[in-house]
Amino acid sequence: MRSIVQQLIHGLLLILGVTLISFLLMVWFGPDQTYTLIGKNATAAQIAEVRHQLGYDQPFVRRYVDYLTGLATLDLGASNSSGEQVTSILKRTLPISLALMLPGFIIGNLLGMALGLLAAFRRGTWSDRLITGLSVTGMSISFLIIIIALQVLLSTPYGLNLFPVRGWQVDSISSYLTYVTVPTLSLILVTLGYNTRFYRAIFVEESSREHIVTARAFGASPATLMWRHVLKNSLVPITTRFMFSIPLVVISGSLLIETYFGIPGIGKVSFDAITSGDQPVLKAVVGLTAVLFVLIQFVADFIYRAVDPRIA
Amino acid sequence: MDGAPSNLDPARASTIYANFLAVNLYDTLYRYKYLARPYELEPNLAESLPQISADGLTYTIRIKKGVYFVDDPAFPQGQGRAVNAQDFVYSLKRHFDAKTQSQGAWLWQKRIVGLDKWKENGSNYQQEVPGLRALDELTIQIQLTAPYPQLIHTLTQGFSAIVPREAVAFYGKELAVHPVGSGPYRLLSFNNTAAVMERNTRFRQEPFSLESEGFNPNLQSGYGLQQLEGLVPPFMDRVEVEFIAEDAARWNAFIAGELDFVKVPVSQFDQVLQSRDPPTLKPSLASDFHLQASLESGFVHTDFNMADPRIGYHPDRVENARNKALRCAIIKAFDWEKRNEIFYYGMGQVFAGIIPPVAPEYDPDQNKIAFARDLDAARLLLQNHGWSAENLPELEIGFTSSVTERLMFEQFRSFLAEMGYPQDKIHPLTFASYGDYAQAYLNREVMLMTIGWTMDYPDAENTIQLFYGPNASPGSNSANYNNEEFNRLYRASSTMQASASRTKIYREMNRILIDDCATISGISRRLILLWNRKLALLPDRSFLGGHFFRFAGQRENRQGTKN
Amino acid sequence: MIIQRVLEQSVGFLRSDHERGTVRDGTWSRLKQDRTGIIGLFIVTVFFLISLGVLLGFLGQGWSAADGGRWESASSNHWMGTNLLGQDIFQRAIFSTRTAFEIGVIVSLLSTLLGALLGALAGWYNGKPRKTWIDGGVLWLTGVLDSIPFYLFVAAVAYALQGWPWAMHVAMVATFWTATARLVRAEVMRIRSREFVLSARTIGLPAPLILFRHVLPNTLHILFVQATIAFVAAIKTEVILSFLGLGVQDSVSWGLMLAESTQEVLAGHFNNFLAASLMLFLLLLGFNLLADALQDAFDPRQAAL
Amino acid sequence: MNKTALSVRNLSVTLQTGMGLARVVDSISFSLQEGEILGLVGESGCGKSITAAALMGLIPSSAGIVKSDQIMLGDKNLARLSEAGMRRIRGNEMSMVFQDPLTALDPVFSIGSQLSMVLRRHRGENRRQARRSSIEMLERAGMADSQRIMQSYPHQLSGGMRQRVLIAMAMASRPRVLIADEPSSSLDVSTQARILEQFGELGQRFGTAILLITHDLGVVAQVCDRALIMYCGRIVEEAPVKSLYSSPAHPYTAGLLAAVPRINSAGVQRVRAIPGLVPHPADLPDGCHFAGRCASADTQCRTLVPGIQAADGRNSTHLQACHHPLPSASHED
Repeated sequence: MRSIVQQLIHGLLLILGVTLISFLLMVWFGPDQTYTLIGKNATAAQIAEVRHQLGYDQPFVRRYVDYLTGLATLDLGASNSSGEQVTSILKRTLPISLALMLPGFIIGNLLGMALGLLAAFRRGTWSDRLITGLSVTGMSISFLIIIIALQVLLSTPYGLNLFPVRGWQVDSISSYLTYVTVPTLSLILVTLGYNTRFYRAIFVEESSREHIVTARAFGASPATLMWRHVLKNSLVPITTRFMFSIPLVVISGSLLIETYFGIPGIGKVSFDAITSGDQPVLKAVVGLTAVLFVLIQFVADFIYRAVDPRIA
Repeated sequence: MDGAPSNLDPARASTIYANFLAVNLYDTLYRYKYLARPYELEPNLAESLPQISADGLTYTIRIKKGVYFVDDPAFPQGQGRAVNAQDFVYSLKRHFDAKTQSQGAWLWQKRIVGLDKWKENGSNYQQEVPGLRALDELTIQIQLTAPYPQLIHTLTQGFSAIVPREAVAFYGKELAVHPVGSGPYRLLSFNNTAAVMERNTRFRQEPFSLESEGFNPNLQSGYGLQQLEGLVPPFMDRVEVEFIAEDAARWNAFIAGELDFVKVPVSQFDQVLQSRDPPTLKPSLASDFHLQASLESGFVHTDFNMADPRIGYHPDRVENARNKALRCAIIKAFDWEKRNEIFYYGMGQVFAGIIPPVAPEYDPDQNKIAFARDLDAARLLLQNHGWSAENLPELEIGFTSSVTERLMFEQFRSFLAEMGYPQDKIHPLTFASYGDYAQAYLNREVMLMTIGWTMDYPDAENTIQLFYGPNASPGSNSANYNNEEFNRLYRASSTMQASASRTKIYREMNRILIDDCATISGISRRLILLWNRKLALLPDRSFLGGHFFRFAGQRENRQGTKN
Repeated sequence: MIIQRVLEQSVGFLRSDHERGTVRDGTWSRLKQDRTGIIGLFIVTVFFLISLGVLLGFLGQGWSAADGGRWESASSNHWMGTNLLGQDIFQRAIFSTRTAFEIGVIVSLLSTLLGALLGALAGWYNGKPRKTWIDGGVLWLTGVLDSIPFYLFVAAVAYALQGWPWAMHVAMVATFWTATARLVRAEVMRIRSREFVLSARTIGLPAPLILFRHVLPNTLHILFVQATIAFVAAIKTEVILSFLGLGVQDSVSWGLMLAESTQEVLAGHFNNFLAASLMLFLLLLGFNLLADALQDAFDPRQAAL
Repeated sequence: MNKTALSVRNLSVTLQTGMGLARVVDSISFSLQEGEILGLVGESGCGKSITAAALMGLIPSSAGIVKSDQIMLGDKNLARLSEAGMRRIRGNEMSMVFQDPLTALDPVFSIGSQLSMVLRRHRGENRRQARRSSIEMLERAGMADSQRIMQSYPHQLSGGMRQRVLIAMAMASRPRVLIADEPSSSLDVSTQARILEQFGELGQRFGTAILLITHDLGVVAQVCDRALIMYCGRIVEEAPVKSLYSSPAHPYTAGLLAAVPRINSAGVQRVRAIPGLVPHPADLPDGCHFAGRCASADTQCRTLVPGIQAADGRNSTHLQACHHPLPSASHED
């Protein structure tokens, strides 16, 4: 009970910090949208007018507090550039980002786990060396390179020319597949190296524990060792990685993929919001990410307790 | 389309992209004829061209009867009601209501009697504006403070499109994504990558007539336009507009057959063109596509910030002269030919000054020396005014950091380097977003700024005002150029109707500006448009704007077109 | 003089300290045995020499001269052809090595130092049983920074520091230090309970002295590895930022070249892309291999697994 | 009752170490009688634990090579057995107790499940049966509230408790042979004593033969019937505990004994440590590996490997491997 209260406080402090820092960066020092909103031949008076409507003339504290209250009451306001309600923007874009990123994210992790398990299991053999070698290679290729290469290879006349170059005109499973394939592949390729490596390290660590030897000494089969003892003991680090990369993948990862492939997801929206200084959108995205993080911490903590008796 | 509108509210339709859609979703009083070149005005929602009083101050316009807004929840029982004169009055007033965040108000500022005053009094729509009244259901009357020959042109733009007050009341800010108009199309869906429009079934029935649209059989046959004669626009049931800013991506989408109409990115010109002059298509494409190469209705120029004593006006007469020499040298060192070759595939049109080729007042036989490169002359100028590698000022060249802008900067730097300007004295002043760039130069903080200007109407007044002293920043005169003679001539010409004598004045102003070396100018980019031969269409990216959508027909029965 | 003796003793403890994970003679020999590690080291050294050559003005000086035609293909005077402006792609790729090292060194150095400092303070003043505000503060800050979407944060910083050429560096340092801090904190907490530290404390040596003379040196192994990792991350991030137009301002970099290439490849001009991505890949590979080797060398137990 | 439970012929283990191949166990042979407790004694690093691992077949082929003429467990020759076959042996006919009870149990499974897992594996019992018999076992191992222990997780038990659990686990399927690798060295003295007693009882009750691996001659004296002295992978002396203590034949054994502090009429004796260090298994000296540290070593010792033989003047089961064995103590008095 006490720990839950502590967590709540901790979570609130976190949200406070995230919002404060990002508010400072993205709003206070962030780009000024006034000049994209004024028309040709604007007069000083009109400029002042726009600034006032954007609330730029308010003092820092006032604006920050408004932000927090807005966040707390889920009243996120409307985009400055399009005038669309931020909530409806999120409703529109978030599903797209999820549909876009989740397949790659999940496949990437599962594949990484599988390879990591294989490598850990065949520790020291050629297959282990091959896998680790490949993962290092993978880690050394820039995201951008992978995207460009895949696009050229899969979506242009210079390559197989199988998929649309960009965009997101999804109205059916088939169209979904055609649009999601290349981004998903890039995402997998980009993360696979890191995942494999990470999971291998964990499995190796766990499978080299004393109690594994004991289990063997009591006749446990390799399968039992891996699936029962190693996997269950690895659950904590695995959940941690899995859970905490969700928000980052959905925002940071989608940001690049979506700007490159021109997909109207949360990532593109928030990047456009940065470049155009569309603060209501920015504030919403960042604020909600922070909240998401806190929630995830709760869930993760819950899972820890479930899988590891030592965490009371 | 090569860019995305952020906003479909006509009052904020400042980009050509927004304008493109606005004029299809909303009605404007006037438009330009589909086919007539040079451009001719044609009544759109208006019944006929306005009656203008002798003193040129009073415009009386009647609008067509029985025009309806599209059905929308904004209206009682969701029934679109008839459009009336009050709607126009209201729509123009909106620009003078701070809440609207209008980007087009400048077109009518201080032009219409009482309108600015109305704003000062708090934009109360109950209040009448003496200069902007609806005489009856269908009659509009506009009173000008001074003759404003360009007024009727402004009434062709998306800015002047007619918005029902119910929609504003109903959607508020969200009007930007829920357009409610009386245009040929209505919106199905809109986001930052695509807009889908369908035929507005209640759009007024006006059969298409080649003759009245100014059809020119010699030049415009072969596009299948004739077969549309007598049919009722809009011919398309459904139009999808995809916003693809990235050139290569847009082109590949087109090649992949995802688009029927595209603006060819410069990087693809050599893949597309058989010959540059006259522009002809590669045979492989010619079988499927039509080509049209036209100049943009605007130009790109790089201004010196005249308010900056390091390069512009200087209180001290000698220094002032030296700065001018420096500017002129830089202009002479600028290799327009190469710029054009590299970035516009040699197909842009370079010209001297600020009257671009598309403007009726353009002087086709102006002397080419004014923009020919002459390094020796440039070096000599520097020498004579005591400029040397040591004492040349640090140059800061502003641009928004995109790949192309950066390359342009590097090229510019190499031009100056060839003149002997030390490379390490030329710095980029990059801005991550256009907003910040604009903010900087509108606050006169940028030494050299490159600006693209899209003309609002076919009248060089629209570009000349860019250097009218009183328009200095934050006005559109971002060079902060200020020349008494120039200003006097501008004032004189501003109230004149188009005429040979006015053209003469325009050209005189152009000469003054060139002599003062206030701007490195300029080039009008060539737009190469490709569209599927299945379409019966003759597109236009300049003044006609999106108005041509309604005339896009198809030669075979094939639903929908993508742009 | 008694103090004197005990002090020697405590330093003696330090010398005789053979806990795993401290820099010691064995490291180098183990490193030498690691073939891939040597390869990595070799690659990195080569690139470093290149960047040195650029810095001293032997190499890649012609990176900005636009003396070729547009998109010339490889030839004797343009080894990797030219870009849109007719600039020599090979020269640009070479010159970019310097840019990469500039960014990599600055970012990895600063972020690692910052991480070490804050991490060490947090770990030292973690002060069981009662926590101190220092530890709490550092933990909070790392938590906060880690929960802001990375690119969003970096982009935001880059914007906030408009046009300032170091914006990118600041942004990266501000985010990269947290990982190091966490590790160092843990390590310091481990070390501070070891007897040589205890003895040093019992004789009342000033905390800072102990921390920086005796404790931090024992975290060097972490710092080395983290530095290499930060280096890799920095270079990779530069690429993305340059693509987004927030990266290198007044120079050329592989990121910028790749950004250029995004528009060219689809038109069938691959030189920019190939040159940049090849160099980038090799350097990153070198560093990753080196990082692994270091990790193993410092941490034989893990390596043995 | 004098049936042989386990007999080992020429068991050798070669491992890949940082300094190259090392023969850490060098063709050792010994046998183990039912109900007997045999001590395997030596300094750390002499190959005791490796021997144990090798017997259990726990040394992965990637780590090292295990060779032997035969390892007879009853009538089965483990040397010829496949991995799958070994799995059926491990924890069943031959099981093992480890040094550190803290890490030897899987932290994320309850004691109960870990115990019954073994039973279900080897005795094919279902959940309920396995659970019941586990409880029995814990009680037999002298643990009062076995119910609670079944549900509790390793980290909730004391070291001694855990070790008892492990022993219970090891005895679960009444093995012929139990290998105990330093079972008590990580425990405090009193627990140690109790654990060792437990071994004694087990030996008696089930006739299980126990191979007790330790570095502590005190422990050996306390519980073992016979002892093997191991040095650098070789067995240097094998004898009944009495005879070994009364008159060690190998100088190394003597050295070990001398290093054990004991109190007798003459009061506290000063401990004499063996000079020098144990050589690294990768570069062992030729001949007798102990020669380097031996006072009476000569050229023969440095060249010729001493064979194991009866130590003269002592009972026939006392064997030793030294060119210059110490005179039997019995002659002197």
